[in-house]
Amino acid sequence: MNDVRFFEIVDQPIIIEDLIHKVASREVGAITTFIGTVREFTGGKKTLFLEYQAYPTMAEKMLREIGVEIKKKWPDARVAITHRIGKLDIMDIAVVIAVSSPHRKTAYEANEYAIERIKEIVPIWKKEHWQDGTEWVGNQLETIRYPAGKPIAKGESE
Amino acid sequence: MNDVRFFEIVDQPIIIEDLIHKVASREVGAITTFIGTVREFTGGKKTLFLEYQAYPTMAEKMLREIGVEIKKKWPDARVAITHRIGKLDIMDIAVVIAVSSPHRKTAYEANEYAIERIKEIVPIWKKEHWQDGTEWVGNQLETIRYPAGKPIAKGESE
Amino acid sequence: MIQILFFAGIQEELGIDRLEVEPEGIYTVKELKGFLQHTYHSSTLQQSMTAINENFVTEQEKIKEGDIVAFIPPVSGG
Amino acid sequence: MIQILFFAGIQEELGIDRLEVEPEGIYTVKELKGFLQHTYHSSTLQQSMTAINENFVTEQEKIKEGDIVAFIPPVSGG
Repeated sequence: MNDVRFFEIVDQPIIIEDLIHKVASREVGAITTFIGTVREFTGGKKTLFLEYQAYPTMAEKMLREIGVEIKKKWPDARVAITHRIGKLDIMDIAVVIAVSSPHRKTAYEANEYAIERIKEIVPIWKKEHWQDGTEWVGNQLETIRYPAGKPIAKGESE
Repeated sequence: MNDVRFFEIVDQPIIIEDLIHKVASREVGAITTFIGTVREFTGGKKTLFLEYQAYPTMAEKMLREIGVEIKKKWPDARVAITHRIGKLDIMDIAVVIAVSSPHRKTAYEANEYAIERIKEIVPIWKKEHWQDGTEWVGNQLETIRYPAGKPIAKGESE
Repeated sequence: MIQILFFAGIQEELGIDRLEVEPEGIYTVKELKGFLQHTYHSSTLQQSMTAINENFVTEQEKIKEGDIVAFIPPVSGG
Repeated sequence: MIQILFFAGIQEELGIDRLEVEPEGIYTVKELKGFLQHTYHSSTLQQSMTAINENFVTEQEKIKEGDIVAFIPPVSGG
Protein backbone atom coordinates (compact mmCIF):
# COMPACT_ATOMS: atom_id res chain seq x y z
CA MET A 1 0.00 0.00 0.00
CA ASN A 2 2.85 2.33 0.81
CA ASP A 3 4.07 2.88 -2.70
CA VAL A 4 0.65 3.64 -4.10
CA ARG A 5 0.54 7.28 -5.12
CA PHE A 6 -3.03 8.42 -4.64
CA PHE A 7 -2.48 11.95 -5.96
CA GLU A 8 -0.49 12.43 -9.12
CA ILE A 9 0.36 14.85 -11.89
CA VAL A 10 1.47 12.92 -14.97
CA ASP A 11 2.44 13.71 -18.53
CA GLN A 12 1.26 10.40 -19.99
CA PRO A 13 -2.22 9.03 -20.73
CA ILE A 14 -4.19 8.16 -17.60
CA ILE A 15 -5.30 4.56 -17.14
CA ILE A 16 -8.72 4.70 -15.49
CA GLU A 17 -8.50 1.13 -14.16
CA ASP A 18 -5.38 2.04 -12.19
CA LEU A 19 -7.28 4.61 -10.17
CA ILE A 20 -10.16 2.24 -9.58
CA HIS A 21 -7.75 -0.35 -8.21
CA LYS A 22 -6.24 2.21 -5.85
CA VAL A 23 -9.58 2.79 -4.11
CA ALA A 24 -11.17 -0.67 -4.40
CA SER A 25 -11.32 -2.91 -1.35
CA ARG A 26 -13.41 -5.61 0.31
CA GLU A 27 -15.10 -2.95 2.46
CA VAL A 28 -16.52 -0.80 -0.33
CA GLY A 29 -19.75 -1.26 -2.20
CA ALA A 30 -19.59 1.82 -4.38
CA ILE A 31 -16.90 3.38 -6.53
CA THR A 32 -17.49 6.51 -8.55
CA THR A 33 -15.18 7.96 -11.13
CA PHE A 34 -15.13 11.35 -12.76
CA ILE A 35 -13.34 11.50 -16.09
CA GLY A 36 -12.68 14.95 -17.50
CA THR A 37 -12.17 14.83 -21.26
CA VAL A 38 -11.21 17.44 -23.84
CA ARG A 39 -14.33 18.72 -25.55
CA GLU A 40 -14.25 20.01 -29.10
CA PHE A 41 -16.68 22.91 -28.80
CA THR A 42 -17.00 25.43 -25.98
CA GLY A 43 -19.58 28.15 -26.46
CA GLY A 44 -19.60 27.56 -30.20
CA LYS A 45 -15.81 27.92 -30.50
CA LYS A 46 -13.82 25.03 -31.89
CA THR A 47 -10.88 23.78 -29.87
CA LEU A 48 -8.03 22.18 -31.82
CA PHE A 49 -6.12 20.97 -28.78
CA LEU A 50 -5.28 21.97 -25.22
CA GLU A 51 -2.10 22.50 -23.34
CA TYR A 52 -2.07 21.94 -19.60
CA GLN A 53 0.63 23.36 -17.39
CA ALA A 54 1.08 22.76 -13.67
CA TYR A 55 3.21 23.80 -10.75
CA PRO A 56 3.70 20.07 -10.26
CA THR A 57 4.94 19.75 -6.69
CA MET A 58 2.40 22.23 -5.36
CA ALA A 59 -0.37 20.72 -7.50
CA GLU A 60 0.24 17.27 -5.99
CA LYS A 61 0.37 18.86 -2.56
CA MET A 62 -3.01 20.54 -3.12
CA LEU A 63 -4.50 17.29 -4.42
CA ARG A 64 -3.37 15.60 -1.22
CA GLU A 65 -4.93 18.48 0.69
CA ILE A 66 -8.24 17.82 -1.08
CA GLY A 67 -7.83 14.21 0.04
CA VAL A 68 -7.47 15.41 3.64
CA GLU A 69 -10.55 17.62 3.33
CA ILE A 70 -12.55 14.67 2.00
CA LYS A 71 -11.33 12.37 4.77
CA LYS A 72 -12.57 14.92 7.28
CA LYS A 73 -16.00 15.33 5.65
CA TRP A 74 -16.50 11.66 4.65
CA PRO A 75 -14.30 9.49 6.89
CA ASP A 76 -15.14 6.25 5.08
CA ALA A 77 -14.26 7.56 1.61
CA ARG A 78 -11.03 6.67 -0.15
CA VAL A 79 -9.87 8.96 -2.98
CA ALA A 80 -7.36 8.86 -5.83
CA ILE A 81 -6.81 11.68 -8.31
CA THR A 82 -4.55 11.86 -11.35
CA HIS A 83 -4.28 14.95 -13.52
CA ARG A 84 -2.47 14.96 -16.83
CA ILE A 85 -0.47 17.88 -18.20
CA GLY A 86 1.07 18.65 -21.59
CA LYS A 87 -0.64 18.66 -24.98
CA LEU A 88 -4.05 17.00 -25.02
CA ASP A 89 -6.17 16.29 -28.06
CA ILE A 90 -9.94 16.21 -28.32
CA MET A 91 -11.33 13.27 -26.29
CA ASP A 92 -8.10 12.84 -24.34
CA ILE A 93 -8.53 12.43 -20.59
CA ALA A 94 -7.28 15.37 -18.53
CA VAL A 95 -8.27 14.21 -15.07
CA VAL A 96 -9.62 11.11 -13.34
CA ILE A 97 -11.04 11.11 -9.82
CA ALA A 98 -11.96 7.80 -8.19
CA VAL A 99 -13.77 7.63 -4.86
CA SER A 100 -14.83 4.51 -3.01
CA SER A 101 -17.05 4.11 0.01
CA PRO A 102 -19.23 1.50 1.63
CA HIS A 103 -22.11 3.84 0.68
CA ARG A 104 -22.96 5.22 -2.73
CA LYS A 105 -24.14 8.65 -1.57
CA THR A 106 -20.71 9.35 -0.15
CA ALA A 107 -19.01 8.12 -3.31
CA TYR A 108 -20.97 10.62 -5.42
CA GLU A 109 -20.72 13.57 -3.05
CA ALA A 110 -17.03 13.25 -2.29
CA ASN A 111 -16.24 12.85 -5.98
CA GLU A 112 -18.10 16.01 -6.96
CA TYR A 113 -16.48 17.87 -4.08
CA ALA A 114 -13.06 16.83 -5.40
CA ILE A 115 -13.57 18.22 -8.91
CA GLU A 116 -14.96 21.49 -7.54
CA ARG A 117 -11.94 21.91 -5.28
CA ILE A 118 -9.53 21.06 -8.09
CA LYS A 119 -10.95 23.95 -10.06
CA GLU A 120 -10.42 26.23 -7.09
CA ILE A 121 -7.10 25.46 -5.46
CA VAL A 122 -4.91 23.22 -7.61
CA PRO A 123 -2.28 25.16 -9.61
CA ILE A 124 -2.98 23.75 -13.06
CA TRP A 125 -3.70 25.92 -16.06
CA LYS A 126 -5.15 25.25 -19.46
CA LYS A 127 -4.32 26.97 -22.69
CA GLU A 128 -6.96 26.70 -25.37
CA HIS A 129 -5.71 26.43 -28.90
CA TRP A 130 -8.69 27.61 -30.91
CA GLN A 131 -8.96 27.65 -34.66
CA ASP A 132 -8.28 31.38 -34.51
CA GLY A 133 -5.81 31.89 -31.69
CA THR A 134 -4.83 30.82 -28.21
CA GLU A 135 -5.88 31.75 -24.71
CA TRP A 136 -4.89 30.85 -21.16
CA VAL A 137 -8.24 30.06 -19.61
CA GLY A 138 -8.98 31.77 -16.31
CA ASN A 139 -10.98 30.37 -13.46
CA GLN A 140 -13.32 27.85 -15.08
CA LEU A 141 -15.92 28.36 -12.44
CA GLU A 142 -16.66 31.59 -14.27
CA THR A 143 -17.21 33.45 -11.08
CA ILE A 144 -15.42 36.43 -9.70
CA ARG A 145 -11.93 35.36 -8.73
CA TYR A 146 -11.86 32.94 -5.82
CA PRO A 147 -15.33 33.29 -4.33
CA ALA A 148 -16.56 31.21 -1.39
CA GLY A 149 -14.23 28.43 -2.41
CA LYS A 150 -11.12 30.57 -2.55
CA PRO A 151 -7.86 29.06 -1.47
CA ILE A 152 -7.40 29.52 2.23
CA ALA A 153 -4.38 31.73 2.54
CA LYS A 154 -2.07 31.16 5.47
CA GLY A 155 -2.99 33.44 8.35
CA GLU A 156 -6.50 34.06 7.07
CA SER A 157 -9.48 32.59 8.83
CA GLU A 158 -11.93 30.78 6.61
CA MET B 1 -23.42 3.04 -33.46
CA ASN B 2 -26.35 0.81 -34.20
CA ASP B 3 -24.96 -2.39 -32.78
CA VAL B 4 -23.87 -0.80 -29.52
CA ARG B 5 -26.00 -2.18 -26.71
CA PHE B 6 -26.28 0.58 -24.15
CA PHE B 7 -28.34 -1.45 -21.65
CA GLU B 8 -27.29 -4.98 -20.89
CA ILE B 9 -27.68 -7.85 -18.47
CA VAL B 10 -24.64 -10.11 -18.66
CA ASP B 11 -23.33 -13.19 -16.88
CA GLN B 12 -19.66 -12.40 -17.40
CA PRO B 13 -17.32 -9.86 -15.75
CA ILE B 14 -18.07 -6.27 -16.76
CA ILE B 15 -15.32 -4.32 -18.52
CA ILE B 16 -15.58 -0.74 -17.25
CA GLU B 17 -13.71 0.72 -20.24
CA ASP B 18 -16.32 -0.70 -22.60
CA LEU B 19 -19.04 1.38 -20.99
CA ILE B 20 -16.90 4.49 -21.00
CA HIS B 21 -16.31 4.07 -24.72
CA LYS B 22 -20.03 3.74 -25.33
CA VAL B 23 -20.72 7.20 -23.92
CA ALA B 24 -17.52 9.04 -24.89
CA SER B 25 -17.59 11.52 -27.75
CA ARG B 26 -16.01 14.74 -29.01
CA GLU B 27 -18.91 16.72 -27.56
CA VAL B 28 -18.56 15.64 -23.93
CA GLY B 29 -16.31 17.08 -21.28
CA ALA B 30 -17.40 14.93 -18.36
CA ILE B 31 -17.96 11.21 -17.91
CA THR B 32 -19.01 9.74 -14.59
CA THR B 33 -19.12 6.07 -13.74
CA PHE B 34 -20.75 4.28 -10.87
CA ILE B 35 -19.31 0.87 -10.08
CA GLY B 36 -21.25 -1.27 -7.65
CA THR B 37 -19.05 -3.90 -6.03
CA VAL B 38 -19.73 -6.78 -3.67
CA ARG B 39 -18.94 -5.73 -0.12
CA GLU B 40 -17.80 -8.22 2.49
CA PHE B 41 -19.61 -6.85 5.52
CA THR B 42 -23.13 -5.48 5.77
CA GLY B 43 -24.27 -4.40 9.20
CA GLY B 44 -21.59 -6.53 10.82
CA LYS B 45 -22.62 -9.68 8.95
CA LYS B 46 -20.07 -11.38 6.75
CA THR B 47 -21.05 -12.14 3.16
CA LEU B 48 -19.35 -15.13 1.51
CA PHE B 49 -20.69 -14.46 -1.96
CA LEU B 50 -23.79 -13.18 -3.75
CA GLU B 51 -26.09 -14.63 -6.31
CA TYR B 52 -27.92 -12.25 -8.66
CA GLN B 53 -30.96 -13.33 -10.58
CA ALA B 54 -32.84 -11.30 -13.19
CA TYR B 55 -35.89 -11.41 -15.36
CA PRO B 56 -33.46 -10.64 -18.17
CA THR B 57 -35.64 -9.38 -21.00
CA MET B 58 -37.71 -7.19 -18.69
CA ALA B 59 -34.61 -6.01 -16.82
CA GLU B 60 -33.03 -4.78 -20.06
CA LYS B 61 -36.31 -3.18 -21.01
CA MET B 62 -36.47 -1.32 -17.68
CA LEU B 63 -32.84 -0.22 -18.05
CA ARG B 64 -33.76 1.24 -21.44
CA GLU B 65 -36.70 2.94 -19.79
CA ILE B 66 -34.35 4.54 -17.26
CA GLY B 67 -32.36 5.74 -20.27
CA VAL B 68 -35.51 7.35 -21.67
CA GLU B 69 -36.27 9.01 -18.34
CA ILE B 70 -32.74 10.42 -18.21
CA LYS B 71 -32.94 11.69 -21.80
CA LYS B 72 -36.09 13.56 -20.84
CA LYS B 73 -34.61 15.11 -17.70
CA TRP B 74 -31.10 15.73 -19.07
CA PRO B 75 -31.29 15.89 -22.88
CA ASP B 76 -27.54 16.19 -23.38
CA ALA B 77 -26.66 13.13 -21.28
CA ARG B 78 -25.71 9.80 -22.81
CA VAL B 79 -26.04 6.69 -20.62
CA ALA B 80 -24.86 3.08 -20.67
CA ILE B 81 -25.67 0.52 -17.99
CA THR B 82 -24.53 -3.08 -17.62
CA HIS B 83 -25.67 -5.31 -14.76
CA ARG B 84 -24.14 -8.69 -14.10
CA ILE B 85 -26.03 -11.71 -12.80
CA GLY B 86 -24.97 -15.09 -11.46
CA LYS B 87 -22.54 -15.85 -8.64
CA LEU B 88 -20.44 -12.88 -7.59
CA ASP B 89 -17.54 -12.93 -5.14
CA ILE B 90 -16.41 -10.17 -2.79
CA MET B 91 -15.04 -7.21 -4.83
CA ASP B 92 -16.66 -8.40 -8.03
CA ILE B 93 -18.48 -5.72 -10.01
CA ALA B 94 -22.27 -6.12 -10.07
CA VAL B 95 -23.20 -3.00 -12.01
CA VAL B 96 -21.56 -0.22 -13.99
CA ILE B 97 -23.32 2.98 -15.00
CA ALA B 98 -21.53 5.42 -17.31
CA VAL B 99 -22.95 8.85 -18.09
CA SER B 100 -21.43 11.48 -20.31
CA SER B 101 -22.40 15.09 -20.83
CA PRO B 102 -20.86 18.35 -21.95
CA HIS B 103 -21.37 19.42 -18.31
CA ARG B 104 -20.19 17.72 -15.17
CA LYS B 105 -23.21 18.54 -13.02
CA THR B 106 -25.43 16.59 -15.41
CA ALA B 107 -23.02 13.68 -15.48
CA TYR B 108 -23.18 13.34 -11.69
CA GLU B 109 -26.91 13.90 -11.32
CA ALA B 110 -28.02 11.60 -14.12
CA ASN B 111 -25.69 8.87 -12.87
CA GLU B 112 -27.07 8.97 -9.35
CA TYR B 113 -30.60 9.04 -10.72
CA ALA B 114 -29.85 5.86 -12.69
CA ILE B 115 -28.69 3.83 -9.69
CA GLU B 116 -31.67 4.97 -7.61
CA ARG B 117 -34.06 3.92 -10.36
CA ILE B 118 -32.32 0.57 -10.84
CA LYS B 119 -32.99 -0.18 -7.19
CA GLU B 120 -36.66 0.67 -7.71
CA ILE B 121 -37.82 -0.71 -11.02
CA VAL B 122 -35.37 -3.18 -12.54
CA PRO B 123 -36.28 -6.82 -11.89
CA ILE B 124 -32.97 -8.04 -10.49
CA TRP B 125 -32.66 -9.79 -7.15
CA LYS B 126 -29.79 -10.57 -4.90
CA LYS B 127 -29.35 -13.56 -2.65
CA GLU B 128 -26.92 -13.08 0.19
CA HIS B 129 -24.89 -16.10 1.15
CA TRP B 130 -23.87 -15.31 4.71
CA GLN B 131 -21.59 -17.35 6.87
CA ASP B 132 -24.71 -18.63 8.65
CA GLY B 133 -27.37 -18.96 5.99
CA THR B 134 -28.87 -17.35 2.91
CA GLU B 135 -31.42 -14.65 2.26
CA TRP B 136 -33.08 -13.07 -0.75
CA VAL B 137 -32.62 -9.39 -0.06
CA GLY B 138 -35.72 -7.23 -0.35
CA ASN B 139 -35.87 -3.66 -1.46
CA GLN B 140 -32.42 -2.26 -0.73
CA LEU B 141 -33.74 1.22 -0.32
CA GLU B 142 -34.96 0.02 3.06
CA THR B 143 -38.12 1.98 2.73
CA ILE B 144 -41.65 0.77 2.75
CA ARG B 145 -42.24 -1.09 -0.49
CA TYR B 146 -42.19 1.14 -3.56
CA PRO B 147 -42.60 4.62 -2.09
CA ALA B 148 -42.47 7.80 -4.21
CA GLY B 149 -40.24 6.01 -6.67
CA LYS B 150 -42.50 3.02 -7.14
CA PRO B 151 -42.78 1.49 -10.56
CA ILE B 152 -45.47 3.23 -12.53
CA ALA B 153 -48.05 0.56 -13.15
CA LYS B 154 -49.97 0.69 -16.40
CA GLY B 155 -53.25 2.50 -15.95
CA GLU B 156 -52.07 4.36 -12.87
CA SER B 157 -51.36 8.04 -13.01
CA GLU B 158 -48.04 9.08 -11.55
CA MET C 1 -53.08 -20.65 -21.63
CA ILE C 2 -51.27 -18.01 -19.66
CA GLN C 3 -47.65 -18.32 -18.65
CA ILE C 4 -46.61 -17.40 -15.12
CA LEU C 5 -43.04 -16.60 -14.04
CA PHE C 6 -41.67 -16.71 -10.50
CA PHE C 7 -38.40 -15.21 -9.29
CA ALA C 8 -36.12 -14.99 -6.27
CA GLY C 9 -37.85 -15.68 -2.95
CA ILE C 10 -41.17 -16.68 -4.52
CA GLN C 11 -39.48 -19.09 -6.89
CA GLU C 12 -37.69 -20.66 -3.98
CA GLU C 13 -40.77 -20.83 -1.80
CA LEU C 14 -42.88 -22.46 -4.50
CA GLY C 15 -40.08 -24.62 -5.84
CA ILE C 16 -40.94 -23.73 -9.45
CA ASP C 17 -39.88 -20.97 -11.79
CA ARG C 18 -42.78 -21.14 -14.22
CA LEU C 19 -46.27 -22.46 -14.59
CA GLU C 20 -48.89 -22.58 -17.31
CA VAL C 21 -52.54 -22.27 -16.39
CA GLU C 22 -55.82 -22.12 -18.24
CA PRO C 23 -57.25 -18.74 -17.45
CA GLU C 24 -60.74 -20.08 -16.93
CA GLY C 25 -62.54 -18.03 -14.33
CA ILE C 26 -59.45 -15.86 -13.84
CA TYR C 27 -59.94 -12.41 -15.29
CA THR C 28 -57.64 -10.14 -13.31
CA VAL C 29 -54.25 -10.13 -11.59
CA LYS C 30 -56.03 -10.07 -8.26
CA GLU C 31 -57.95 -13.22 -9.14
CA LEU C 32 -54.81 -14.95 -10.38
CA LYS C 33 -53.00 -14.11 -7.15
CA GLY C 34 -55.98 -15.44 -5.18
CA PHE C 35 -55.95 -18.65 -7.17
CA LEU C 36 -52.21 -19.19 -6.70
CA GLN C 37 -52.33 -18.44 -2.99
CA HIS C 38 -55.18 -20.84 -2.54
CA THR C 39 -53.27 -23.54 -4.41
CA TYR C 40 -49.73 -22.92 -3.10
CA HIS C 41 -50.25 -21.15 0.23
CA SER C 42 -47.45 -18.73 -0.67
CA SER C 43 -46.55 -16.14 1.95
CA THR C 44 -44.45 -13.97 -0.36
CA LEU C 45 -46.66 -13.74 -3.42
CA GLN C 46 -48.95 -11.18 -1.83
CA GLN C 47 -46.09 -8.68 -1.38
CA SER C 48 -44.92 -8.81 -4.95
CA MET C 49 -45.59 -6.48 -7.86
CA THR C 50 -46.95 -7.94 -11.06
CA ALA C 51 -45.85 -7.47 -14.65
CA ILE C 52 -47.81 -8.56 -17.70
CA ASN C 53 -45.75 -8.92 -20.84
CA GLU C 54 -42.93 -7.03 -19.09
CA ASN C 55 -45.02 -4.03 -18.04
CA PHE C 56 -45.81 -3.34 -14.41
CA VAL C 57 -49.56 -3.52 -13.84
CA THR C 58 -51.99 -3.04 -10.98
CA GLU C 59 -54.06 -5.83 -9.41
CA GLN C 60 -57.06 -4.66 -11.43
CA GLU C 61 -55.35 -5.38 -14.74
CA LYS C 62 -57.13 -7.91 -16.96
CA ILE C 63 -55.32 -11.05 -18.06
CA LYS C 64 -55.75 -12.32 -21.61
CA GLU C 65 -55.02 -15.64 -23.24
CA GLY C 66 -51.34 -15.81 -24.19
CA ASP C 67 -50.17 -13.26 -21.60
CA ILE C 68 -46.94 -13.74 -19.69
CA VAL C 69 -47.52 -12.81 -16.08
CA ALA C 70 -44.48 -12.30 -13.86
CA PHE C 71 -44.48 -11.82 -10.11
CA ILE C 72 -41.79 -9.35 -9.11
CA PRO C 73 -40.75 -9.39 -5.45
CA PRO C 74 -39.09 -6.19 -4.17
CA VAL C 75 -36.02 -5.75 -6.36
CA SER C 76 -32.46 -5.46 -5.09
CA GLY C 77 -30.22 -4.85 -8.07
CA GLY C 78 -27.29 -2.52 -8.07
CA MET D 1 18.18 35.22 -2.66
CA ILE D 2 14.54 34.43 -3.22
CA GLN D 3 13.31 32.36 -6.09
CA ILE D 4 10.25 33.49 -8.04
CA LEU D 5 8.14 31.22 -10.28
CA PHE D 6 5.79 32.35 -13.05
CA PHE D 7 3.12 30.23 -14.74
CA ALA D 8 0.61 30.25 -17.58
CA GLY D 9 -0.45 33.74 -18.71
CA ILE D 10 2.06 35.57 -16.50
CA GLN D 11 4.91 33.40 -17.69
CA GLU D 12 3.95 34.14 -21.27
CA GLU D 13 3.54 37.86 -20.67
CA LEU D 14 6.88 38.21 -18.95
CA GLY D 15 8.65 35.75 -21.22
CA ILE D 16 10.34 34.02 -18.26
CA ASP D 17 9.37 31.16 -15.98
CA ARG D 18 11.64 31.93 -13.06
CA LEU D 19 13.72 34.68 -11.55
CA GLU D 20 16.06 35.05 -8.63
CA VAL D 21 16.19 38.32 -6.77
CA GLU D 22 17.97 39.67 -3.73
CA PRO D 23 15.24 40.48 -1.26
CA GLU D 24 16.83 43.78 -0.24
CA GLY D 25 14.14 46.25 0.71
CA ILE D 26 11.42 43.70 -0.12
CA TYR D 27 9.77 42.40 3.01
CA THR D 28 6.27 41.33 1.96
CA VAL D 29 4.44 39.78 -0.97
CA LYS D 30 2.84 43.15 -1.63
CA GLU D 31 6.24 44.79 -1.92
CA LEU D 32 7.53 42.05 -4.20
CA LYS D 33 4.52 42.44 -6.47
CA GLY D 34 5.10 46.19 -6.53
CA PHE D 35 8.74 45.69 -7.42
CA LEU D 36 7.96 43.25 -10.23
CA GLN D 37 5.21 45.39 -11.67
CA HIS D 38 7.47 48.40 -11.66
CA THR D 39 10.20 46.43 -13.43
CA TYR D 40 8.10 44.37 -15.87
CA HIS D 41 4.86 46.38 -16.26
CA SER D 42 2.87 43.16 -16.01
CA SER D 43 -0.89 43.46 -16.39
CA THR D 44 -1.70 39.95 -15.13
CA LEU D 45 0.49 39.76 -12.02
CA GLN D 46 -1.89 41.87 -9.96
CA GLN D 47 -4.74 39.38 -10.41
CA SER D 48 -2.81 36.36 -9.29
CA MET D 49 -2.68 34.61 -5.96
CA THR D 50 0.67 34.04 -4.32
CA ALA D 51 2.19 30.93 -2.79
CA ILE D 52 5.30 30.83 -0.65
CA ASN D 53 6.93 27.43 -0.43
CA GLU D 54 3.77 25.92 -1.92
CA ASN D 55 1.34 27.45 0.58
CA PHE D 56 -1.15 30.09 -0.47
CA VAL D 57 -0.44 33.35 1.39
CA THR D 58 -1.92 36.82 1.60
CA GLU D 59 -0.21 39.99 0.35
CA GLN D 60 0.83 40.78 3.91
CA GLU D 61 2.94 37.63 4.20
CA LYS D 62 6.63 38.24 4.92
CA ILE D 63 9.24 36.90 2.54
CA LYS D 64 12.42 35.37 3.90
CA GLU D 65 15.77 34.58 2.35
CA GLY D 66 15.55 31.23 0.57
CA ASP D 67 11.80 31.34 0.01
CA ILE D 68 10.24 30.12 -3.23
CA VAL D 69 7.52 32.56 -4.24
CA ALA D 70 5.07 31.45 -6.95
CA PHE D 71 2.47 33.62 -8.63
CA ILE D 72 -0.66 31.60 -9.29
CA PRO D 73 -3.06 33.03 -11.87
CA PRO D 74 -6.67 31.81 -11.63
CA VAL D 75 -6.46 28.04 -12.04
CA SER D 76 -8.29 26.02 -14.66
CA GLY D 77 -7.52 22.36 -14.07
CA GLY D 78 -10.03 19.58 -14.40
